[in-house]
Amino acid sequence: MDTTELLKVIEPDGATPGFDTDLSDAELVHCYRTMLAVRAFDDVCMKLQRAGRIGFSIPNKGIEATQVGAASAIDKTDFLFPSYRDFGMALYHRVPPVEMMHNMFGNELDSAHGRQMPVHFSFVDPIRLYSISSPIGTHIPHAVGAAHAFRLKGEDRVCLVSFGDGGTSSLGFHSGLNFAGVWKAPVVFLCQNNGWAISCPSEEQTASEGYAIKAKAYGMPGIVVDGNDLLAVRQATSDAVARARRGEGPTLIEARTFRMGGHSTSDDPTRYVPAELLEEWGRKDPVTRFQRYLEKEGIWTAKLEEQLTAEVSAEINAAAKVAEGTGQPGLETIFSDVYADLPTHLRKQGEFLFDLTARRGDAAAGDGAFPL
Amino acid sequence: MDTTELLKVIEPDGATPGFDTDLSDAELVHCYRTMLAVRAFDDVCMKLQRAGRIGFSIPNKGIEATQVGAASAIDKTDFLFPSYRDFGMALYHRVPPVEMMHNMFGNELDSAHGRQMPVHFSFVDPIRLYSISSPIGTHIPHAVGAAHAFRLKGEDRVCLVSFGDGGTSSLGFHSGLNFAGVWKAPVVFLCQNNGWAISCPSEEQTASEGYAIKAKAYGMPGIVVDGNDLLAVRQATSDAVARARRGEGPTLIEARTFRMGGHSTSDDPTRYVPAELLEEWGRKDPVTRFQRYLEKEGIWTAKLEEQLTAEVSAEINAAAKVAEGTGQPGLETIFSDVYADLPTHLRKQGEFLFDLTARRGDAAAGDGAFPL
Amino acid sequence: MPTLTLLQAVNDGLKSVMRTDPDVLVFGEDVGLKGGVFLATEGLTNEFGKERCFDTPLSEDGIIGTAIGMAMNGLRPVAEIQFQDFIFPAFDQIVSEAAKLRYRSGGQYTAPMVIRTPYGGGIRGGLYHSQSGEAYFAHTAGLKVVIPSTPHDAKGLLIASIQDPDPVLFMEPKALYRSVKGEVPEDVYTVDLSTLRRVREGKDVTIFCYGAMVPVVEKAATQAAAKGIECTVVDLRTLLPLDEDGVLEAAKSTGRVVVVHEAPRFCGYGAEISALIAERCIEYMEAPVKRVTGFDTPFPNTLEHHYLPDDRRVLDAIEQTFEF
Amino acid sequence: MPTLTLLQAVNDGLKSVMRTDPDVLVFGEDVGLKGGVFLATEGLTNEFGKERCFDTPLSEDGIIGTAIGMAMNGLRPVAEIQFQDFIFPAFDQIVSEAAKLRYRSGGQYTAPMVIRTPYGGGIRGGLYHSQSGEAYFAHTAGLKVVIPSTPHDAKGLLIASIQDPDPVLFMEPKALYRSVKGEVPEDVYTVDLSTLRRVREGKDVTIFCYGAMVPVVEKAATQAAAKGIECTVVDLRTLLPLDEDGVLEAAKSTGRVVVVHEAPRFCGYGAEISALIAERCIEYMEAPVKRVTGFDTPFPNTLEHHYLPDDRRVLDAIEQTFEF
Ligand SMILES: Cc1ncc(C[n+]2csc(CCOP(=O)(O)OP(=O)(O)O)c2C)c(N)n1
Ligand SMILES: Cc1ncc(C[n+]2csc(CCOP(=O)(O)OP(=O)(O)O)c2C)c(N)n1
Ligand SMILES: [Mg+2]
Ligand SMILES: [Mg+2]
Repeated sequence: MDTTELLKVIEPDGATPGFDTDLSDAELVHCYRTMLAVRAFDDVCMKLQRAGRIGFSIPNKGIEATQVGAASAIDKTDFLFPSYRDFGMALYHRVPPVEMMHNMFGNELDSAHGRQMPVHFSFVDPIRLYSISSPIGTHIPHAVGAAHAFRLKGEDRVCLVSFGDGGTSSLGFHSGLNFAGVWKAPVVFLCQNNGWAISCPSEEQTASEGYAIKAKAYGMPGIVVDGNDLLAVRQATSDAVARARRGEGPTLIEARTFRMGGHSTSDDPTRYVPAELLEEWGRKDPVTRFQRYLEKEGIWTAKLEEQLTAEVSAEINAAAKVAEGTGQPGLETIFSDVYADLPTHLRKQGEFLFDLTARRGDAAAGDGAFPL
Repeated sequence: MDTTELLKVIEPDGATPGFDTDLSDAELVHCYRTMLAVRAFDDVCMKLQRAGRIGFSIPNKGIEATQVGAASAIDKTDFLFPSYRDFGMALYHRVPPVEMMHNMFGNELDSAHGRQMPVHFSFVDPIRLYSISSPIGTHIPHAVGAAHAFRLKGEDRVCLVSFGDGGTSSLGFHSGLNFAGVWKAPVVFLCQNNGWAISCPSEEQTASEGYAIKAKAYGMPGIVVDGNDLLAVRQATSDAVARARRGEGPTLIEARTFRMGGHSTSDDPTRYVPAELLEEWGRKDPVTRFQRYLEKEGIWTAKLEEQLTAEVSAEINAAAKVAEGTGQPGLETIFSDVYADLPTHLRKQGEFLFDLTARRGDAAAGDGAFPL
Repeated sequence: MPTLTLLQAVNDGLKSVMRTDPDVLVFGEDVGLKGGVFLATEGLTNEFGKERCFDTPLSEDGIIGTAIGMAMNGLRPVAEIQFQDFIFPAFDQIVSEAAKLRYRSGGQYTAPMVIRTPYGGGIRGGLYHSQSGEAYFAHTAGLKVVIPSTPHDAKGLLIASIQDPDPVLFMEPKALYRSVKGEVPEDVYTVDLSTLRRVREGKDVTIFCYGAMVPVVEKAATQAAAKGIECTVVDLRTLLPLDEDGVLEAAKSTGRVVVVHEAPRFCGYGAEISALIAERCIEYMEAPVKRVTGFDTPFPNTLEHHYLPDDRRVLDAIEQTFEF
Repeated sequence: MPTLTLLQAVNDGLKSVMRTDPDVLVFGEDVGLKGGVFLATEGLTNEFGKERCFDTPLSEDGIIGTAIGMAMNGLRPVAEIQFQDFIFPAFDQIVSEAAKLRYRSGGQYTAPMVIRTPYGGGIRGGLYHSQSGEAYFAHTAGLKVVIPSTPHDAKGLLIASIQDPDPVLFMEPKALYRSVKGEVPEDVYTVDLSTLRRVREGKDVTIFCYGAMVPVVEKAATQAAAKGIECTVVDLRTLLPLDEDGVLEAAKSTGRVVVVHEAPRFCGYGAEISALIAERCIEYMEAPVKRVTGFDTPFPNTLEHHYLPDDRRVLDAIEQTFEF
């Protein structure tokens, strides 16, 4: 399969003529529930940010089907390299929302000890979800190296790495895909073409006809898929994952979707996103589309909707409450994890800071002794 | 024109069925003479290097038709961004060999004042030939920026930028071609696929089917041309230049050729180049091929050959002699041209060095006063 | 004279010079319609059109690489790097190319261009929206490095940088973008590069600082004055080429020196100031040359207020230096 | 014990560790069949196969980026950058990624890897085959920076670097590749990182240096001894994290210090040594802390012998420091 024709499974009305899913009803519901959870997580974060209780968030609205469809195609033993706009990948693989919320608040239970901005998650359990970095595209060669390591070590695992349309202009895209092609590394590249890199539209990002075609520069198949169609994204990703597992090398998937919010909570998209486009894509909402499909399949009911919505909303609100109530990281976290062992100069700097805050009577200083 | 089929004009026997050149006889002879000059320049440099009289050179053997064919397609008012393996581009545009030799010896008449290694030329006259940099690919976005400047300033000029197969993996290739595509910049990208990046063969450089196809990633035409066929390279480059002048944007040309020597005078290619390949490509020698063509056209005669060979050999040997006899750059050239004006700290450092060498009785010190 | 924030002064500087010099153009990620993520380029596309202020693809390497090509062809590009943290993909283009072009071509090709970029902490940006990378660039011969700390200097130094024949890295202290205000002349004017600004005169301790640390140091100096310690405060404002004589003179005048920056200490810019003093006027020193800096760690998020030097830390250093 | 050149010691170090640890692998441009442009990796592909020593496409960004991915998955990559001058396309991967991964993930992901690269002048390499970029990296928290100057240290430090849990930049002084020889144990051994080597003891002047400058300094110290000036010579050998206490102790023991490196002076690594002294033991200093370094210019070609510090320049500084 190597096509520039858009892969699509679910019709606007929810029909899937000629398509048979391999997902059980329970799995389909989990997909749907995850999309609802993304939306709920998004909403809660927006509100927290507007209220000044967290510093920043990244809206995921409109991209849920891409995130969940792709994540559903990989196993727990595989390795996920998401972008910052990929709440659904973590939630699909059952990362507890409270763990994500700890990061949003940068508190002492945050796996990164509050060192990173919100939405820069890092997990090893229940799935290896790679520590998200702000610089665009740098994680792409990491995924390739990890995949190559799997091959060299004879492990049957693959990497799924996700990035935006803007990410294709990055250096990591070029070197990552090129190396993956030469090494036939078991990695799947997911380009989430959501129409924008902050305010830069696709036609100012590149002159190529879409993004999948860039695969040709690296000798790998390029697939275009309807990013608002969960089953299509899952299908394309599953095929690519299978290909990778068979040792046939990498695939580039372009999921065409649309960012229905601002780039981040700091962004005002009305300055540059034409209202018509928003309207057009609003009619293609990925959650509604999947809901219609589930309804057609006899799975969705109003009651199920009510139940799932209540569940995710309760879970995520509770998560936010717990995370907000959790203390700040200790001062020593400024100095730990720079190296495996604490070098002398950092020990001295830490002692200095502990001493200073103790003299100031700052509560964060702990008991006055630098604990590292 | 956008093809992955190899563009070829001159048959092995010199015939050019159905092709009519726009070059006059004198111009054809100039092309041929330039190829002979490249070979002579190469030979002289090899001998100088082996004798320890210069430090380094880069063999050009096998690539002459690509260099000269491409250079012949641009005007003196255009802007050349060559690689270090492009002697023929300078020679075609009548850069005096002695100017090039000044660089090979790094003497005081070298336009770069002996600051660069040999083969890192820089000229503004008789053509703008951009200062060659060692880091691979960095000059590609420079050419794009220059071309964009031409467009913004309404100047009818184009840039021709040349790089190797290895150069396509560089960051500058990715960003340069991507920006050029979006800006429709009047620039022609010439990838000289000579089979090797030092010891790395093409199949370990990229998994793509050749290099021209990489153009698709940037929304521009990609052309493959027989790099040992001067007329074919000229044709492809002329077409691309015409396209650029018409405002239709950039083109990527892949010239397929073969490096018939080592990467440089420091390299021993027998470690990695299969002998069969060398033999095979030896039979496709670009100079012989063009000579047969000229013969078929009734231009080449044994006498012409003798005359041209004698001319270029005399000229280049004389150039080497003059350059070798020219003095070393003055000490002040260590400090000048870092900035337009000499800052205080560099003035002090210069004075220190002048004082030191004067105390040592070092001749290079000049009259003892730091002249900047 | 209008009173502007530092951010408005940058915007005004760009507009003023673009009005008088048609060769000046501005580009980078989101600098067009959006006006830049901090709005430093707001209104430029509207006033000067898409040919003179435009967005680029997401590649810092491409932004700087193409700027070099434009600069050598008669344009005066002002390239924006959205956050200084994202300048590193362009490190090769800056350090290997822009900085060395004049030298390696014997002056045949040059790159008169400005790279504008917001730097520093104070916005809860964590590892990658807070860094101060000046030391990486100040070690690079051929480059100029400029950091303003007042609206007046921001505009004057920016225009001087744009008119300079060499490549200039112009780092804007984002923490001061909206927090400092000052009078800014409306016309085109320049503040000479490689000159210091003596912010405050005092006989006891000399403090060297720049950018976002200047107001912090000023605050500490005021507190010190209340305790009877009179500080000379020097805003370096051009880090490379540095006015070394001015630095030595200011150091000698008190014999006691504190150097302040928010970047990590080890091999930071402050080390050069200390080294200059240790090399050229150590015999005047009556106390150790102290550095007050960020810690030698990546930049944290939640605890950034502990990471960043504040007036208390500076005051501590002043007192220790004074009492030594 | 065999006598090896520094280059052979590097080669031997790689082979020894690859024989005992199957997770170690070597890659980079031309490291395979060709054995590297300096032959540091000669014979590795033959002995260990193409899966453990292989060539890569021409992208330093890709080399370091993929090495990080391998390192976090149980391998111990040793990536070669052909010349340190060509490391800058990978600057972002090194500074933003390898150095910060442990910190930003709270230790969940780490990058135990080595970047080997030849650095420095002395081969008539001009601007781009001669640079000494240690200061760019020593300012980067999370990274270790190691530079050997003897065959014994080259092997021992290289193996220690490969076994280290953090990313190490291992810079090899190419000028010494074939010019220094010494006894090198055949087995696997390590030289601890963050330890100094005291090359020579003397009561008058302390000289700090590393890499290719060590033999130059030794020569100058011998000449100084002939003039009655006894020098302590310290080979720093791990630049980050530095053994600061060892530096201070050696500085205090003579009260007179010269710092030598071939990189440009301004914001060079020597500035940190001077600054440490100015901050932590200035009261012991009886003379200015002198720096003998490359000039603040790009690296020239024909005149490189004037650019590079030589024994004469070091001796001058020793004498001036002694006589101050
Ligand atoms: C190297 C780098 N340059 C600039 C930025 C600032 N920035 C953050 S997100 C972004 C746009 C990314 O667009 P895209 O890749 O399409 O992802 P999306 O946000 O649309 O999901 C930019 C320019 C960055 N993070 N890293
Ligand atoms: C960024 C960078 N990395 C590595 C090198 C070392 N190097 C010099 S030439 C070369 C191979 C270039 O191959 P190619 O682009 O095919 O050009 P060719 O020499 O074949 O003409 C390499 C790796 C370099 N100059 N720059
Ligand atoms: Mg996008
Ligand atoms: Mg090649």
